[in-house]
Amino acid sequence: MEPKTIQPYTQRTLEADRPFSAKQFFLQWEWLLAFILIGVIALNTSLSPYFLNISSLRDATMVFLDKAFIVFPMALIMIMRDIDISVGSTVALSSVVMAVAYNSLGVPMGAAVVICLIVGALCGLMNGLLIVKFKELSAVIITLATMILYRGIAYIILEDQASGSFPEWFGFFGWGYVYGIPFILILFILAALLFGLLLHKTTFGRHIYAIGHNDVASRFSGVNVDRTKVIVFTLAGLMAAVTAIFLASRMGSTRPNIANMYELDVIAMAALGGISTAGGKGRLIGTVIAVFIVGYLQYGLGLINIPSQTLLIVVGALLLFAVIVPKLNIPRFKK
Amino acid sequence: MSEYVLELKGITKRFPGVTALNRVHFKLRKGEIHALMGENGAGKSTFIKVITGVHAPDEGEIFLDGKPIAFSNPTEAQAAGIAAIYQHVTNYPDLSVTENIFMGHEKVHPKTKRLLWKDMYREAKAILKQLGSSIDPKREMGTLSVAQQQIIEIAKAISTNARIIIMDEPTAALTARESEDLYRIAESLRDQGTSIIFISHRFEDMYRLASRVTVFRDANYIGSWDVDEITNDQLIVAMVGREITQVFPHKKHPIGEEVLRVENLGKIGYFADISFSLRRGEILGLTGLVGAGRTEVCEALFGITKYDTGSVHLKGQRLAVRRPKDAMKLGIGYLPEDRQKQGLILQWGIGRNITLPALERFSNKGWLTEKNEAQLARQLAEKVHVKAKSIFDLAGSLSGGNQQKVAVAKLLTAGLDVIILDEPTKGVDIGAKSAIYEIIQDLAMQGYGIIMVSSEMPEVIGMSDRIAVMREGRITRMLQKEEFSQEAILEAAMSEAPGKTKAG
Amino acid sequence: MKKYWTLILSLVLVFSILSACSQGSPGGNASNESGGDSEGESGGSKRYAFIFKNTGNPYGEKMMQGFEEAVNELDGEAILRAPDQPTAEGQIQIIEQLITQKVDSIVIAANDPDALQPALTKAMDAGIEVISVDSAVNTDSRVTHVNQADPEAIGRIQIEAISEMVGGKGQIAVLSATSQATNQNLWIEYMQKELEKPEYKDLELVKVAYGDDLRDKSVSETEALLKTYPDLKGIIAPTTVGIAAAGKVLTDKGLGGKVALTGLGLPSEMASYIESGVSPWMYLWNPIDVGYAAGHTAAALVNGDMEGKTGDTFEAGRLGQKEVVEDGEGTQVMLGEPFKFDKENIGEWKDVY
Amino acid sequence: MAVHTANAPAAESAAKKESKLAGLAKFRELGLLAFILLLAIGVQIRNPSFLTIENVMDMATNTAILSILAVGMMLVLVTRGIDLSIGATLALSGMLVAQIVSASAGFSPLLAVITGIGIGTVCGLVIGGLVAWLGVLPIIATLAMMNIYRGFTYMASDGKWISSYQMPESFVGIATSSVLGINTLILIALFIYIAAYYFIGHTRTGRQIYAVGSNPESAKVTGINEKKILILVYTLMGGLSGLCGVLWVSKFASAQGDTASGYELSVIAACILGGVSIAGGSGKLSGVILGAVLIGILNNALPMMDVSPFWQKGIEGTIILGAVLLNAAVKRGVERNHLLRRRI
Repeated sequence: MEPKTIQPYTQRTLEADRPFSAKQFFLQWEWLLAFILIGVIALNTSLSPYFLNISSLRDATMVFLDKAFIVFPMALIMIMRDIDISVGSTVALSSVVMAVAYNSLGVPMGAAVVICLIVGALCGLMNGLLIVKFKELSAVIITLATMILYRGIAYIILEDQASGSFPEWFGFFGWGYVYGIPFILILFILAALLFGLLLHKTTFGRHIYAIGHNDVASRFSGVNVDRTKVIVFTLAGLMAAVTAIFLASRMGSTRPNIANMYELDVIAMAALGGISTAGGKGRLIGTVIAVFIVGYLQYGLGLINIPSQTLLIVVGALLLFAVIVPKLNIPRFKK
Repeated sequence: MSEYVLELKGITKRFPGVTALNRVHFKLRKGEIHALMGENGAGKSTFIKVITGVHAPDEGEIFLDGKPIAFSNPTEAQAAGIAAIYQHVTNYPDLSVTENIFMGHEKVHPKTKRLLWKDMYREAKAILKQLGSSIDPKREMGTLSVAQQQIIEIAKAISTNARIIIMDEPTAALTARESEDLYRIAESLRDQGTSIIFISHRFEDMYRLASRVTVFRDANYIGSWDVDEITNDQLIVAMVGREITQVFPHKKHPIGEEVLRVENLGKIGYFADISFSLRRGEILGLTGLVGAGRTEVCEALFGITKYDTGSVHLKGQRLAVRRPKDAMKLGIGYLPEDRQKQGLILQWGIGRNITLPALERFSNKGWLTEKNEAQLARQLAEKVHVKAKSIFDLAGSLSGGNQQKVAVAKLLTAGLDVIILDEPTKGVDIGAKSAIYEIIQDLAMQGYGIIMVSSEMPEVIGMSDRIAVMREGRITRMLQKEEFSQEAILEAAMSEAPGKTKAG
Repeated sequence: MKKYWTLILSLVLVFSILSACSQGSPGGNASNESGGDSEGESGGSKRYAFIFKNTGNPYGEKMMQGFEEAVNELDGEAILRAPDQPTAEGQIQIIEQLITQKVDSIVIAANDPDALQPALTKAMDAGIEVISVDSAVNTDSRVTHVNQADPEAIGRIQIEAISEMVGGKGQIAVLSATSQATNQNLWIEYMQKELEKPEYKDLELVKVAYGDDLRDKSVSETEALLKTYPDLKGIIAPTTVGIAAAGKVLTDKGLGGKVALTGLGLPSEMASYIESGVSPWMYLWNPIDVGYAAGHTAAALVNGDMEGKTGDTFEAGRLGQKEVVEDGEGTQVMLGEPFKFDKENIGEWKDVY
Repeated sequence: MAVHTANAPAAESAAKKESKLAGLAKFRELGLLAFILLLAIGVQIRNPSFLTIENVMDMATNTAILSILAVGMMLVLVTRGIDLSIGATLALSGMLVAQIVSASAGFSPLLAVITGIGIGTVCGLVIGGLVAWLGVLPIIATLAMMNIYRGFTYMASDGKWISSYQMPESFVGIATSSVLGINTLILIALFIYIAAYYFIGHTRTGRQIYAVGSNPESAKVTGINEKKILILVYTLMGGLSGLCGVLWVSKFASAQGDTASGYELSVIAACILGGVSIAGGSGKLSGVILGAVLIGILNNALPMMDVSPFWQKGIEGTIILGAVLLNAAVKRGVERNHLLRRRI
């Protein structure tokens, strides 16, 4: 073949600054969530005279924030198109080990708390390693098995006993205030900031999104998919242990059957927050708002003493509402 | 009775925002192989979907045997004797060969509607035999090779007693020999009176098979010709709309010191005894039939999979690559074959795609610095001449050629020494092809050592400095520039490999 | 088309939320007729809350019914709550909500004796009178406990019953609820103590099985008992689900009369098995009376009629005068011996609870 | 993944050799069966009353409901979905039917079963609609509906249980009667297996379920109505849950609001043990039944072996995890052997 003409390149420049679009900005999913939150607060205020005051709003957070810590790593996991249904069992196992370490082995409480965190992280690590080593099995299968296993171990350790009588200061986690702000709220905000930065401002977070959209392409692009997954699952275990500490502190004791079905609540909150289980989508701020929506809704309806079966229906309907609204094309909310 | 079995008049199909077909025409005679050509995005795929009833046209009429007809779903088209063989994703990997063949037109008991498995197995076996294949009809589809799957697709079309078979790039994933089998099958079908619409990017397919050719461009009908009355150049003009030939830029790239040496690389069941070296500024063509193990060698070099024996040396140092990240850190980059699945994150903008492999570079201890990132992404995108409005345009919205450019740009972020390009122009239209060749030459000039895997003979010959030919997991021949010829490559790709042993 | 469906569906959802809310309030706020403003803390109506273990439990519903009856007699307002799962976590949430509402008293049937301590202490610090009922909380978390029956008596009476049924001789087994159920564990403890007495030396307790208060598990545990111990003469099931499941298994296997069954169960659940003789008789207290007594105890504390100390007495409506007695380090109000249900009286009780 | 598509040899000569290997796919069911037999022998040694006709019948009766649900769940999983709402659907249907029969004693058992199936079908239809028409992800849709159905059940029950004395003999008889010495529940389960076997293997629609799960894209091109199939599997799942609701209430002669809470996990575990892929497309009836049987045996054997109740969950988890991992490892070994045989 005889070379004839070489097509000259058409020189072009590309935009590198994203133009600010008010329309796009205000059509974000998180705004809708924020409106729902305002709606929930307004509804609660109109229903109960006890709802809208600082101490009520403040103390409510102590009620619902314990499991919210797991929502963050769960969001990361769901963005990676995985799921972890063993977190509830991890909460139980890590708290049981902590209590046994303190009560039966004579470990000082401070060290027992550290042990709790380590056990949680180890549970998560094991999930992560199994998922990475056995890629042909999905995370659902593996965490379903470890869910039964972890709780089983908790039962073996503590049998039918409750273990408690923690030192006085341990109660501070679940019940304490710092300058009038619940300690749990402070830690929650801190965790939200940390996870928000991790997800949105670091290379690690960018990798998580990349894996969620296309794990093969991520691997070919030099993203260490396995390591990222293991770390995120370990984080989930670690945060489950944090929840375990708060829960044990609030109850002053622990038992193998605590935190039953927490995983479903956590997944529901993450989904409401705009994290799609189809992977790659969602922002952390959405999950934070979702935590408060669900929490305040339950708390507020509790203040007018709605039966818990009604609450079940309300939460289920809210979850459906949240996933159906974006499918309506009329206001195009970007999830 | 009309002269044509199938005739489409003034077909228009609009999707939100785009007109995919604009008043196009098409006529198909009985017992004719009719090539349909056009660049990517010309509307060929939509056209097929209109014929097979997946899409309903917004305007226009379809005549079958001279009678107007309207299909509302693929089943109706099938019943009318129209079958389509798609390029990919049309089979069911978990189901048996027989089921794949009969899906949608299963044989059922006339009264109870029970599936008649025995009849289906028997017929499947018969059809496969007719196609010269001995595949077990009970085998799971997912365990077959691409070429075998292609044969199953054809068997499927035959089983529907189709009078009109549409083949969408059937040879794209096939080797020359496998393509030859396919031609044979197509010709025998034609001789039995079946009409075939044949879509392909390869000119050789068209000249070899078709008697007529129709060209679409930018959703418009350009024209139809008898194959022997139109020249290659005329056809290209018709397709591209401007004069262009497939050209290989001949820039002089100085060849420097050795940068990569591979010794006796082997992986059980895939390849063995792979040895070669690569110099800076050199383009090493790696060719052979599909399935010869080329991609597997490259993936092992890049750390996607592990090799069992042998060693790799980069710049004199022995490498221990466990994952792609290591390879990139050390200086080996890889442009994967399937850019949609392996190369790019289609839901992301151009910029983010480009910076993904080297995020650490413009992050500060793990913290992203988005301004720097955007600037660098823009520079690189411009360097490879991506046609887009901004770096925030989604990768999925780009044409094949531009997607490939973005994928190449990804390799430029890391400080690489060796770049492996796996089928860099696959599924890319002619206009973009030459641009990609230009980029490859530029890279060689900058001193990268380049391994280019390709099945297209002219491309390998035109671009490479040396050519390694693989056959069944081994390098059978290393051709120097002066030895380049299609015959030599074919011979090396098909001949018995020397010193063949049983591995493992 | 699709859009319309979506629209209709979301409308349905919104309505279901709204209807759920509106339906919920009357169900939860039992008596709205009295007291008027719910804000009226001083004077006016007092507000008494009752937290049961979980929702949808007829035993709890009856207790709540009795509680409400007592509160209405006293012109108070009854708040009836229960978490959807029988967990301490769920009860803590409800306690927090009740503290925020500044109720005057909380009566709780606890899912865990210790886990509620921090929450209940907070409630007491907020000036709320905390009383446990049915399943006690530890003595630090309550003012007093309303006990349906003396656990020692429950243990003793069941051993007496089974001994009589099997003729004082043979293997017996216990089918309990969950392994953590404090009530059951306490009763089983007393049963074992009772068995040490010489008159029961021929009775052998071979196993304590746990059916977790789940139907399917209780059934398979009963079946396992029957097969592992072919000579089994009697089963004591001190839990509603367990005794009913055991009754069902014995009926289906035609072992009525061969393996005796007794324990604690709801008359409604057990009616058919008592009538058929599979379980000659069994015991339970009247949950309505338990709830009723709890209501009056709460009112007595709130109104300052007593302090919940040992020896205090108060008027408990139709139950007459009740006395606070010692219970370990704490105090309790005792209702009396459990009531015996047999063929004669089951017919009149099965429709009551 | 790239490796998988590329590892099949181009040469057709290899086809014969591989087809023998394809026969090893049965290995899974055989392995599961071998494991069940070993377990049974082990238990038998500890407790001789394990393998008596009576106990085997009891086990079969107790596993019947689980296995019926597992069949439905398999179809859902094959389409790449999941259904977490079945426990709630079961409870709702059981509660409503129990209320109906307790209110009108003349209600025939057959009618009761049909009513239960009807209620379940409606519940399943709603989920199918959400998944197919609105594109809600199955895990979210069923999670939400689980809450809603459970709430409905509590509301319908008004805190009351329906007890055995309120149920007519004929209704309780559904689950306790027997034909030729075999319990009706077992017969119903057998009927469901046979119907499912025929439906899955010998009807178009049955195969289309697998087609949709195996490759949704090409199913569309082939003209398979994907939405119809999705609605169908969730409706079938709902119908089976409804049926099981009636059977459950009849078997235990009691309807509670919290019936079968968390039961979905056991059902999913049975499917996973039976080798159903969560990624869709594959799953065998024989495997699922064996999976359900294994879970049934575990539930029966652990109490009979006098294993501490506190160890039961741990053992169950270990066995599930072990079985799943072992299966994956065996598959890998087979693949590797296969590679070793290839000539290069």
